[in-house]
Amino acid sequence: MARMAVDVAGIRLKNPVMNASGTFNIREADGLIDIKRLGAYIPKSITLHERTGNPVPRICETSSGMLNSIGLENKGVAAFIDQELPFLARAGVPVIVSIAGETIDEFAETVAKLGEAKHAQKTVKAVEINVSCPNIDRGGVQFGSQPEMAALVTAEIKLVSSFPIIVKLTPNTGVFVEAAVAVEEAGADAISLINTIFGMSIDIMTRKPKIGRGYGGLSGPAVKPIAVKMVYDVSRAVNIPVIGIGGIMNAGDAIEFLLAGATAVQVGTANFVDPGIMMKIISGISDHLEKTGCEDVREIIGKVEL
Amino acid sequence: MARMAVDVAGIRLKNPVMNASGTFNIREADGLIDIKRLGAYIPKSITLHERTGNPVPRICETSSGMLNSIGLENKGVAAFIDQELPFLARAGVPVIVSIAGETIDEFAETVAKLGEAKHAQKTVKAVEINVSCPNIDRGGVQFGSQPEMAALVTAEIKLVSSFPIIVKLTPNTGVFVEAAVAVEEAGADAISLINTIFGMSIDIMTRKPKIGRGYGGLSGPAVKPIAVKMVYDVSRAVNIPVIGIGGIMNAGDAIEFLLAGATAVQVGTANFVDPGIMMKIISGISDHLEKTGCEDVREIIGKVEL
Amino acid sequence: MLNKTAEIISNLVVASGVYKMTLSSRELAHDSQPGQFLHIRVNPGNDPLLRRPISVHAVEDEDKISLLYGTIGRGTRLLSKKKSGEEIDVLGPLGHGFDLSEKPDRAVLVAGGMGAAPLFFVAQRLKGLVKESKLLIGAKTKEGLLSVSDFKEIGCDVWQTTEDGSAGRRGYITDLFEQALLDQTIGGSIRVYACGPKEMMARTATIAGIYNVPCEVSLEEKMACGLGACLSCVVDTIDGLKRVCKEGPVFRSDEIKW
Amino acid sequence: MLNKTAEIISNLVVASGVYKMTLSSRELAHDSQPGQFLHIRVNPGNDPLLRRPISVHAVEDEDKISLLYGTIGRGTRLLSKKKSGEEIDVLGPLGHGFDLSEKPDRAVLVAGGMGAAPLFFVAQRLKGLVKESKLLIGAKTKEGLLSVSDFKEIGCDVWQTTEDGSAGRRGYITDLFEQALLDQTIGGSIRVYACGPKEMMARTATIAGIYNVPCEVSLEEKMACGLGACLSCVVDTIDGLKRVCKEGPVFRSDEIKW
Ligand SMILES: Cc1cc2nc3c(=O)[nH]c(=O)nc-3n(C[C@H](O)[C@H](O)[C@H](O)COP(=O)(O)OP(=O)(O)OC[C@H]3O[C@@H](n4cnc5c(N)ncnc54)[C@H](O)[C@@H]3O)c2cc1C
Ligand SMILES: Cc1cc2nc3c(=O)[nH]c(=O)nc-3n(C[C@H](O)[C@H](O)[C@H](O)COP(=O)(O)OP(=O)(O)OC[C@H]3O[C@@H](n4cnc5c(N)ncnc54)[C@H](O)[C@@H]3O)c2cc1C
Ligand SMILES: Cc1cc2nc3c(=O)[nH]c(=O)nc-3n(C[C@H](O)[C@H](O)[C@H](O)COP(=O)(O)O)c2cc1C
Ligand SMILES: Cc1cc2nc3c(=O)[nH]c(=O)nc-3n(C[C@H](O)[C@H](O)[C@H](O)COP(=O)(O)O)c2cc1C
Ligand code: FES
Ligand code: FES
Repeated sequence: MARMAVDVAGIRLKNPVMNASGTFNIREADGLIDIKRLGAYIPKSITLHERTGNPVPRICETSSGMLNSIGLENKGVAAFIDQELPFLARAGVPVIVSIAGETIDEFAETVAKLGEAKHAQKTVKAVEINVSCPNIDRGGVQFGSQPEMAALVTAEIKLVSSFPIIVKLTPNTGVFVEAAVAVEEAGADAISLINTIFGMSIDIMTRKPKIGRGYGGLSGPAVKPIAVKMVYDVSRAVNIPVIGIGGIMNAGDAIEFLLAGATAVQVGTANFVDPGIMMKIISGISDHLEKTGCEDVREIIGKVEL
Repeated sequence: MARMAVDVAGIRLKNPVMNASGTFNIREADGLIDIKRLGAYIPKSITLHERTGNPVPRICETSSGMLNSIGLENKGVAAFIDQELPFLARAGVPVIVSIAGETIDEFAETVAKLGEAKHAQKTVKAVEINVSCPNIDRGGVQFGSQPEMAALVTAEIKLVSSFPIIVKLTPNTGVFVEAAVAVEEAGADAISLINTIFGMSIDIMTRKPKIGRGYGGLSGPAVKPIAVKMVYDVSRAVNIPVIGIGGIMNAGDAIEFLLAGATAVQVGTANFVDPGIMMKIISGISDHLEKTGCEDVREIIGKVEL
Repeated sequence: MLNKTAEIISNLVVASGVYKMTLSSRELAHDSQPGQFLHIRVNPGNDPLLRRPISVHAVEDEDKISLLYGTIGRGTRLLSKKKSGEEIDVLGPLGHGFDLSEKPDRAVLVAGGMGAAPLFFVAQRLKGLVKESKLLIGAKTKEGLLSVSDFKEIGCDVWQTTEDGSAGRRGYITDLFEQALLDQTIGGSIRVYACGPKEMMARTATIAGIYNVPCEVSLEEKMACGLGACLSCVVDTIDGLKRVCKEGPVFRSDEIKW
Repeated sequence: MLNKTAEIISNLVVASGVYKMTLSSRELAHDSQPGQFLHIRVNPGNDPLLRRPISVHAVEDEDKISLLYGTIGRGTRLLSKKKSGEEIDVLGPLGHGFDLSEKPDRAVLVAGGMGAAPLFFVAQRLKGLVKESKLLIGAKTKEGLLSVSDFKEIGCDVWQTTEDGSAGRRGYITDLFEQALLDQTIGGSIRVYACGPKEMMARTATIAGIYNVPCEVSLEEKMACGLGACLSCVVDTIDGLKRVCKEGPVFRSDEIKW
């Protein structure tokens, strides 16, 4: 058996596979996967205050993809600390908490609150900063697409928290490499990408957008080539680990991201198609390493041959 | 029969459907489509000098899409004038010539040369400026993703040419709306978008990129929601007509772009799947207008109901 | 395990654009409750990508269940092309179904269009346990009145409306629903089980509220996961947002903010 | 018209991972030339998106042609699942085939792996018109030697090599090719028709060059349109870049810059 462990943002993960925020809920995963086998678990992004999210329909299908505009529905950090953390503390999987916000202060305050919580220091291994949500009016993408803003958020959070920080970047910008470099300089411990890409679908009979909010974020296999390219570019520009996300449907797709330069991967939309897929991806990577004579998954990271 | 004519960049097109540059060659279309029924025909982008393009493989398939890195293979403007223009002059379809280049001077010189050609003034109805090719080392995307550069190219070309100018924008930037506004101010007569999106695919067994050049541009139905959103955003920000491009596979897709705000559409990748598709799209739009009680295609342009 | 493959026993057209698919699965036949649904992968590729939610229509015997579905778009059309002998990948049974723990004396089933699909399973389960099952079924035209003979066969009293008057009373089924409650001459408790388009469910809820009869409605919402993870499918209730795939698809009608 | 639907008469496995599909089409049977290919849409959806190029393997009679293909990836696997009676959407015949206008006394067919597919059609057409047809066929293992009995049946003299020695001579077919040209005792003109992996074609070209015999090779390249429009499929020749789908897939071997 090849070694599967990787180090991301100072955390040792038993394998490079985790879910993408907002696409998998271990509370609902009973009997579908063995949670303890996951590299890490990332709950849906939380914010300082409760958010009710966007109007339905919140999703629609596209060719090999989907749009979503959930709008960061969540109960806020206090409820998360009360209701989720105790459960996660017992789940037996490293937890990375995803944080979103509309202002720099809000981001910082949310992370600070989390840091003060009872179980947090033990349970929460890192924080993922979602500066890339396309589905909220302020914050989100606006932060992630401006390198200076992304760096500022990162720096402020570093000031108030001892958690390793993973910054989740947006593909909705031409300056994602600059953003990656800026957040690295601001102290980020790792970078994850991509979040979803702005998209719109219109029902030609009703003339209404198929998403209640008008538009949403595109995910799924349709975006994979875009994500692989961005992961390739970013991993060559920074010295911190990169987590690859975008359209991973099977072990082969995950390996593509690793070859492109990702140290770990997150699986999103695929969980909706096959909720057991992350287990298959973990075994599939292991089988591939075996078959190609690799003893350690780290042997393939960034090994695309140009 | 509903009226299908639209005006783009001062040209009256008998219907809003044309091919996207680089994806259809009327010299090879014999017996596949009736060229005279097309709204307009756009040959593959030409440059000042001959280009041999990129190494093979130049394409690879992705989920509901494809990557290409043809690299603007073409024989140069002089050969185009000699060998293609006389043929196009007799083709019975309005011709829009797509121009690419690596420097502003090159763009301007190419358009100027075209303007001096014998058949050009009669045959060439407009020029499409491809400041968005992802497959060349200089020029291309670099121009299109910087609003000031895109505006500068546009202004320089306006100086040397009397052709109506359509500027083809890139999706590989967060500032495409700013670019659209800038080229409008610089004198563009219309805007077309999207060109392809940077993407990469890796063969996990050979570890080599599936495209000879390493990466390419993503097109096809996978990108449609991204393109519709961009067309929606741009058409609301400018007062010149917008031509929608990206993943149009059938009449419904074309109508989606019209509803989003496009005055006309271009069909690219779909021609590879069904070389007769543009004819079906023209009839399909007409049928849809009939069915929904519209007398003129212009009644639906921009009529998405938020 | 929620994730299973089931063999298709048959997949037959039963009305214009409506198919009945029978699946072999002892587990599904055993575990399914009326109102629950299966989340079905219609093909192995990436396009169409998402699963399609379809209610359990009936338990045919100890190892067979059936689905009744309309061919609306690409997914259901692909489903309708499946042949007997093929296997399909389903997740389920999912969601919270109708509450059959308290049996009324008289069950009133209110069905609009495809809404007949899950209600037949309700009628199956209530058979013999209630004094009367009345099916109120409405559709645009006669062809849209689904499974009527099946409901009759298991002893339901069937009242029908069509919008064009081609069968039953002309009008909406909710008019008949009000009348059914008004007319009530026999005594005993009543419960209402409803499934149909959202506006019809809202109207049904209002009427049930006026007459103060307990009423449950099955709702539809666009779904990605079907498992409660993605928060696509929310509906606003008096207790805040709930997930149609998890807390629903069946809700108490007075719980929903219509 | 290049765009047609053709009915599948049969689609049978003929070797491990290799299928023969017979299509009903008078037009294709009439128009196809050896070396030409069909561009096949393997399914109606968007994934897989592009067509797949497959050579015409044989004209079976005046209204039937056949294809011989290996299941390499998703597209050809989908193709292999098609059943007789189904229709498929094909573009073709496309491209420039082998030049059979000048008949040699002795035809030498050099096939590597799936390269046997188009060469059988060449042998069919040359049958009776040349004094001798020799098939030199090489593969990794015995199982990879395709259609050998078919070639024999139409009178070809078959020489075989396998890399593992499981049938014929151990080694590469190009070794045998050189020997075949060296050994030539009978006189008369020779022409070489070759199809196989690129390195093998290069080697074949070199040998043909040394012995100064006219040689044509069929090349493969990733294709989008198949019609000469997209410039995906270029190969470098002494006259500049040419399109495999249009000026090829068959080229004079001395034309290619190997
Ligand atoms: C809990 C539940 C139970 C259902 N039970 C049945 C049933 O028993 N019989 C039946 O005929 N239909 C039922 N439906 C509706 C059925 O899910 C849709 O008709 C089906 O998803 C349409 O898919 P399509 O690909 O044919 O249509 P498309 O319009 O091409 O689908 C596009 C997308 O929209 C979604 N969608 C479209 N219509 C609906 C809808 N009405 N509800 C939810 N999602 C939709 C699809 O799932 C898909 O993601 C049920 C829906 C839900 C939520
Ligand atoms: C002119 C021509 C004639 C051919 N004739 C035959 C034949 O008679 N029998 C046969 O078995 N094969 C033939 N091939 C090869 C055949 O096209 C590929 O095996 C097939 O496209 C693989 O598709 P896939 O989806 O199974 O594989 P995948 O690897 O999943 O395909 C991915 C993409 O790569 C392309 N591709 C993969 N391999 C090749 C290849 N070798 N050549 C060109 N494109 C490729 C596919 O078309 C597709 O676009 C021919 C190729 C060409 C160019
Ligand atoms: C329904 C849905 C909800 C999502 N919610 C979040 C979220 O709360 N926070 C976040 O950082 N990303 C969120 N995302 C983005 C995913 O985490 C991921 O970045 C994206 O979907 C691309 O990966 P995929 O193609 O594998 O889905 C969401 C995506 C989907 C589809
Ligand atoms: C093979 C190929 C070649 C292309 N060549 C050109 C080109 O020469 N000039 C140009 O402006 N766009 C070129 N494009 C981009 C298309 O014109 C179009 O903008 C893009 O493909 C998106 O549309 P689609 O999804 O309908 O293909 C090319 C696209 C493809 C797939
Ligand atoms: S469909 Fe995902 S939560 Fe209901
Ligand atoms: S495949 Fe398009 S030119 Fe050959």
